[in-house]
Amino acid sequence: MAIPIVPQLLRAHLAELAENDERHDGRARWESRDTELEIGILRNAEGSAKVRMGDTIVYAGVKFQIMTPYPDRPNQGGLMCTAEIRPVAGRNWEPGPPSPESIELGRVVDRGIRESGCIDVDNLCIIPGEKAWQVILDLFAISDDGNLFDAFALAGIAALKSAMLPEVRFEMSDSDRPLPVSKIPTMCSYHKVGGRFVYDADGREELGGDERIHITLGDDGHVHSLQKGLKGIFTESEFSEIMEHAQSRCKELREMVLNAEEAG
Amino acid sequence: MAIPIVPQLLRAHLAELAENDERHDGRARWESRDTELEIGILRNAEGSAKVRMGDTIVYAGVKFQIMTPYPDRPNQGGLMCTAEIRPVAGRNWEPGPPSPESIELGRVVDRGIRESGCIDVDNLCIIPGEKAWQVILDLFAISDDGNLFDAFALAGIAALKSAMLPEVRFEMSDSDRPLPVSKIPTMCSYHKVGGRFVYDADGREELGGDERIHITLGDDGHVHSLQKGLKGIFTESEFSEIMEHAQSRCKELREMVLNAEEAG
Amino acid sequence: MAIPIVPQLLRAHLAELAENDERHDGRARWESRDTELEIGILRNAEGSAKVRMGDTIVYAGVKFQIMTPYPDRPNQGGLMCTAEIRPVAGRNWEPGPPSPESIELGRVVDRGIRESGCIDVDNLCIIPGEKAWQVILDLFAISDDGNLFDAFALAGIAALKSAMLPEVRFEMSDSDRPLPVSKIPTMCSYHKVGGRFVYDADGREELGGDERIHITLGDDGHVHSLQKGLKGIFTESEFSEIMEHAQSRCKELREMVLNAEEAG
Amino acid sequence: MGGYGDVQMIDENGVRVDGRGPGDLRPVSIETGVIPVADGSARVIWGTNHAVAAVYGPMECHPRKIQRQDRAVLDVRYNMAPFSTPDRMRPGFNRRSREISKVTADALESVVLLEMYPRCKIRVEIEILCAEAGTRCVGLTAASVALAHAGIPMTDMVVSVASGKINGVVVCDLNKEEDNYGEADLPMGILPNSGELVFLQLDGDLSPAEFQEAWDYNMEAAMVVHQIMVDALKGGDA
Amino acid sequence: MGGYGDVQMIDENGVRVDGRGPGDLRPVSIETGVIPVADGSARVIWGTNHAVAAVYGPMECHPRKIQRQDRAVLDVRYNMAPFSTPDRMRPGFNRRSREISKVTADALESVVLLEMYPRCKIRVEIEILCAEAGTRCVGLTAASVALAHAGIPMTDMVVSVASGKINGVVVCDLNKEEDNYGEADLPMGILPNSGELVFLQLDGDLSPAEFQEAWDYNMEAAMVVHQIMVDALKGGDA
Amino acid sequence: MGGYGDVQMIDENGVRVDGRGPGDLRPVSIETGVIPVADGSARVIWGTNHAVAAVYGPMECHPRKIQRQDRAVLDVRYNMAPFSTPDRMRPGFNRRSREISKVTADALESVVLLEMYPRCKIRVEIEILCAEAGTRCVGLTAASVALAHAGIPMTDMVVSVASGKINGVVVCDLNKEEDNYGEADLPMGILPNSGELVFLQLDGDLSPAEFQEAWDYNMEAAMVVHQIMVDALKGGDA
Repeated sequence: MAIPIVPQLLRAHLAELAENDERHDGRARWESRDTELEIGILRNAEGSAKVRMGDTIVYAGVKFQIMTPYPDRPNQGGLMCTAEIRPVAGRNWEPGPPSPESIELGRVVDRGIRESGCIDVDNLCIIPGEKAWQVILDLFAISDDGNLFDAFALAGIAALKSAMLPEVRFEMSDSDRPLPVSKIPTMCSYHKVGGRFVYDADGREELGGDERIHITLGDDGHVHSLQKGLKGIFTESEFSEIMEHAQSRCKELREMVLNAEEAG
Repeated sequence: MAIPIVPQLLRAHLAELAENDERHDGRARWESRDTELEIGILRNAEGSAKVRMGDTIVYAGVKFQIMTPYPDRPNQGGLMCTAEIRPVAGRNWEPGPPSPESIELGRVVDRGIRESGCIDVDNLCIIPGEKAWQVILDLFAISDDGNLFDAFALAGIAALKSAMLPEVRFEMSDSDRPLPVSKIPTMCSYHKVGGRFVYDADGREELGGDERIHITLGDDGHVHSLQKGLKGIFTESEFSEIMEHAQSRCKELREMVLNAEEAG
Repeated sequence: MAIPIVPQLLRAHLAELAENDERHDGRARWESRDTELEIGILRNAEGSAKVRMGDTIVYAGVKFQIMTPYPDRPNQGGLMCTAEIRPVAGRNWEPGPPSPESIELGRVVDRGIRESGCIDVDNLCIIPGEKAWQVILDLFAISDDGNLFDAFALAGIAALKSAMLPEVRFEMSDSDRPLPVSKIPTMCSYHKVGGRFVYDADGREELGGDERIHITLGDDGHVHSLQKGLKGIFTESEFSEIMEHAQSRCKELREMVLNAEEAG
Repeated sequence: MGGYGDVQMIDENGVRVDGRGPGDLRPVSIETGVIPVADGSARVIWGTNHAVAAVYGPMECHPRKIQRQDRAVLDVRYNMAPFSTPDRMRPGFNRRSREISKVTADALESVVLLEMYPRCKIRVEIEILCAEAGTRCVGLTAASVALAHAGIPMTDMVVSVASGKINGVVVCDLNKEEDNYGEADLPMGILPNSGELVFLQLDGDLSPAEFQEAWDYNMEAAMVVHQIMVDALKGGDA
Repeated sequence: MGGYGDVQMIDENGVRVDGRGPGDLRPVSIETGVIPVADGSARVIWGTNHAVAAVYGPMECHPRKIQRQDRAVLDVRYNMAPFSTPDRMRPGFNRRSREISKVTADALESVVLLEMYPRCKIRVEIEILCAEAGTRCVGLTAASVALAHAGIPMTDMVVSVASGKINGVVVCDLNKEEDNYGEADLPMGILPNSGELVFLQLDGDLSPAEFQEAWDYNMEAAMVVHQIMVDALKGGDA
Repeated sequence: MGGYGDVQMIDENGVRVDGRGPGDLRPVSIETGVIPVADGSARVIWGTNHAVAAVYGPMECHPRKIQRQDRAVLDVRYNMAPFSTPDRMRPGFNRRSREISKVTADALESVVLLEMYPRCKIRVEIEILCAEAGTRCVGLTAASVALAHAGIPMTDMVVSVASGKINGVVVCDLNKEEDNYGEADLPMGILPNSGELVFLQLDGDLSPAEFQEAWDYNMEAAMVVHQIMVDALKGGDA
């Protein structure tokens, strides 16, 4: 993303708001934007989800391929996760090879899902040593107003949860079966804005803020993935505070995934 | 190709000529430049042709490779067509990855040949499901003074018509046999210059003109490929007029291919 | 490498020194900088060497892979040589795809080793037509103060000479065996500085000099590789003079390789 | 065109695999404002095709070297999302995308009044989220609506549709199966107010008479789609 | 984390495969001045990890468009030499290297006083010559020393270390085998004078209590490594 | 060099596979003006090698950052057409092409009076249409003629030829089979008026005496080719 030259005024404005414990759009410090989740909206994907968090809109699609298992893991399939932020998603996203930001985004979301062990790769074997399913999760943003990390993570796990192994198309069976997804890892991201961390920063807060911290928690509150991004220094007590919020918010997001319904 | 900043004077000059039904090099509206076709001039190609249309000079070379047929078409070989306009061909062609212009060029010529069905891909099978010939037609411009499309299309079909399957070199037989080419599709291109379409625009007319239309016709006058390129609007009656000219000119070009003789 | 705009003063200074048969660091015309060679310093490489010539420091590492022999040479393994000059090595080396300079560097060193026949590729066959060792020699500069060619060539042959075929790691045997290296080709490079050729030019002499000539000689004084680089004209008698020096200096370098000792 | 002549896709009564008659269009629905951060946007659902388009600009044009003194630069990209096709598509521009981007840009440049914004850039981004034949037409149509939604002045909107031939019968608006196994495909970009063209391609085999028939189907269909576009723009945002 | 739970890497007495106890660091040694042509440089040997870092600058920043009016640009690259791993690494930047370069830059930007050099560039190059788990920590530590050696002003140095979990036991400073087969890896970048953080990642599975334990190991280890860094900088060049 | 010592390529009477004696050159013919849109051009047919070269310029040098205040920039590209070799060549620059482009540029820069055109660019494009050993020499020779044809001032033309060794015998101007199976290849770029060199490579195995013999063959052959170049430039365009 091209770097705006003078967000100094914005920084100052956000700092002033922070002093009064306010945010520019009226939210409280730990409050999220309106968050909607739909599943099953993309016909050619074997699993799909759309997430809207304020003006941020992303899609996730799951596709399957046949792979040869790695020689040292003959009974395992694979999981691949890519994130694309194409120039459709905002004025400042440019075409070209993936930016460092979008590479980090994809890798952080990937790790959260992978490390939770929610996809049992042993379950994806078709013929040991010869054939296995490779699950491909593609994350795709069409409107970026901040916090793509959480939107991607939420859409990603919901798309996986709704995915069907295309055994009919691959002529392996006469009905498709659901992809086994045993856990629902969810991510909460915090941005330091005006000197304090807030939850679910929007585009303006990202532009005028400092470092961010991404936390992925599993069903049992275990930590599966952490990432600190951008320039900035934080203390242990700041970290404890956001971890405490993440423990409760991640549970709500998990419920949202479990209760998601197919689009009309 | 780098975009010249001020072709405005040229545009004006060409428009003035057009009003008097003239062209800058004295040709009539539907008149082509001197067109020469030679075949068999490149020793390491299995089929080759050189076309000169005024100061535009191109080569076409045919090579063969062994391919594995696609699983769903076990009895078919393949056809691949590439067009390269390297910086040797003109002051404004630059090195680097293929420009949008050269990609369009290759794809338009490819489609005309492919869609005519002139290469019977079933005839290229060697062992069903295992081995088949892949025909590779490489188009290569060394001097660009406009209308590379028609020059490439003419050289391309002539090179294919003259090509020998290299069965000796691949140790499959003790003599080579001609590549079966059942039809002779040919292309005519029209450029809007000074507000009217002309045939076989040269470099200056391309620079000072608007949209172009490429028409590929088969032996029986059927349409196999069309392409409108560049900014510009045209009417149905304009299109009918150039289609009528194409129907007669394509026949002449077909004769030229059928009568081409090997270079000394 | 980015081209410094004004090395004219440096050229003049070096020319003045040359008139008095002097060099800017006090060396004589055919004198090398202090040259140190260490082998066996990189734990994860199957063979390795570090060379220091003045302030130029390079590493060479040997790795092995299993390859399928080429159909026309079923009993042969392979040798691959790459040279990387990463931006760590100096102020003017930039990230990005390999520069023409570094491509030339890798190819010249590769040819010297390859053409000497020091690696008997027939000796690398494991199962004829199926499996063979591929030797990969990676040359890696961390500090460039001139004459990377000779530093790379010296480190390269020393790393090969010290390499062990990793038969244990590849589960082919219960002990590793040395890579058979039958000859010790060595390279001497000469740079025209102030109008005359000198041996082992440093960074300043390269910057203010003209063409360079690289000579690789084998155990018996046979010529295996030559390369003239950069703009410049030279006479037959100039060439004879440097060839005579190379014949004696290459012998000394060969001794250095034969006497190299494992790092503590 | 795939040209497998032996797949039967239309019956003796002229009924196609999806139940349409030869001259029938697939259902088309259009929404605007679907990308909140864009200056203009549209979603087109056409059969099971699903395309979105965003417009950004007019804005400053950089890098400078592509700036034009006398008009705006129109920067158009057509892209297919990796999950848009039955076999996953590898991300990244390919030759097909580049060509479609170019012909789409050529078509739109013919109607956008670029001279009104010298030295500026207008970005048009077309993303295919689900593909089922005719995506270049669906994308070009979506881009037209998005430009209008962004308030960019145009001489007319472009409506794009592709007719073709299956089992020797000329039909309107090919679907996926017809596109794969049919004998010809004729996509056109039509200005509904004048009937003029800004985009034209053809692949396959059409006699002059068949060609005229397909041309006419496209003209008729364009008028239908144009009305849906106009209604969407009147109807307010999603 | 590989997560093969059945590889035994610590015995009932808490002795690890390389003989260390749960809270023990591998041997660490540091040298400065190892790249003579650089403005600052350092070598860190950490277990059998071998990393070098060079600093060039402050210097003119080009291309111009990345220049910043109010501060220096910090250009950080992390790279693994092709012979640094048991299976040869193909040269060239990959996604992992790009991400590590970015988080390393983020960490260093938090301490380097970039405002002192407006419009300049400072290049930091990290090369891993031999890799044995924790290379991102080793590289970040080496870069800190090289920056100090180059005389670039910083608010503090960054010390980086990764603790984790093997066979259900939290241990300090994972080695290669522990990293491959263990259950969690927590690399941190610590400012030794304040105990604040500028870098944090985690992969795997840690309960809140295990997380705290690993955090504490990293804090203790950072103090030990910091002393070695200070000694190296006092000791003069290689 | 391939170095299959067991392929017999010269008989006991010194007759080579193509009937030449050890010191004989292949037939060489040269034409100018073969690329009408170029400022200078040449075609060289050498045995069955077929190369064309075009020169464009002196012209404005962009991008600016490669401009030189005191002289012209010489931009040289050597490329093989995909159909130039028995096995088709994939289009695109490869390491071999890049290296040959560089050594060709180095040779030509040694003779072209670049100082006469400060801030300009001269482009030299070499295309191999049919390859049969020695293409770098054929290309360099063609480029020299094209530069002269374009009226670019030079101190001398460059003539390039490669001799080598087959079955232990030193021979002039290797052909394809000799190049593939021979034991050494010595291409040189010679200034015919002074006998000085601007280009030199060697691959293979030559004793000092063999080396001298191959060197002398190249010198003699260069004089023959030089005359053909001069005649072509006098003879007027194709």
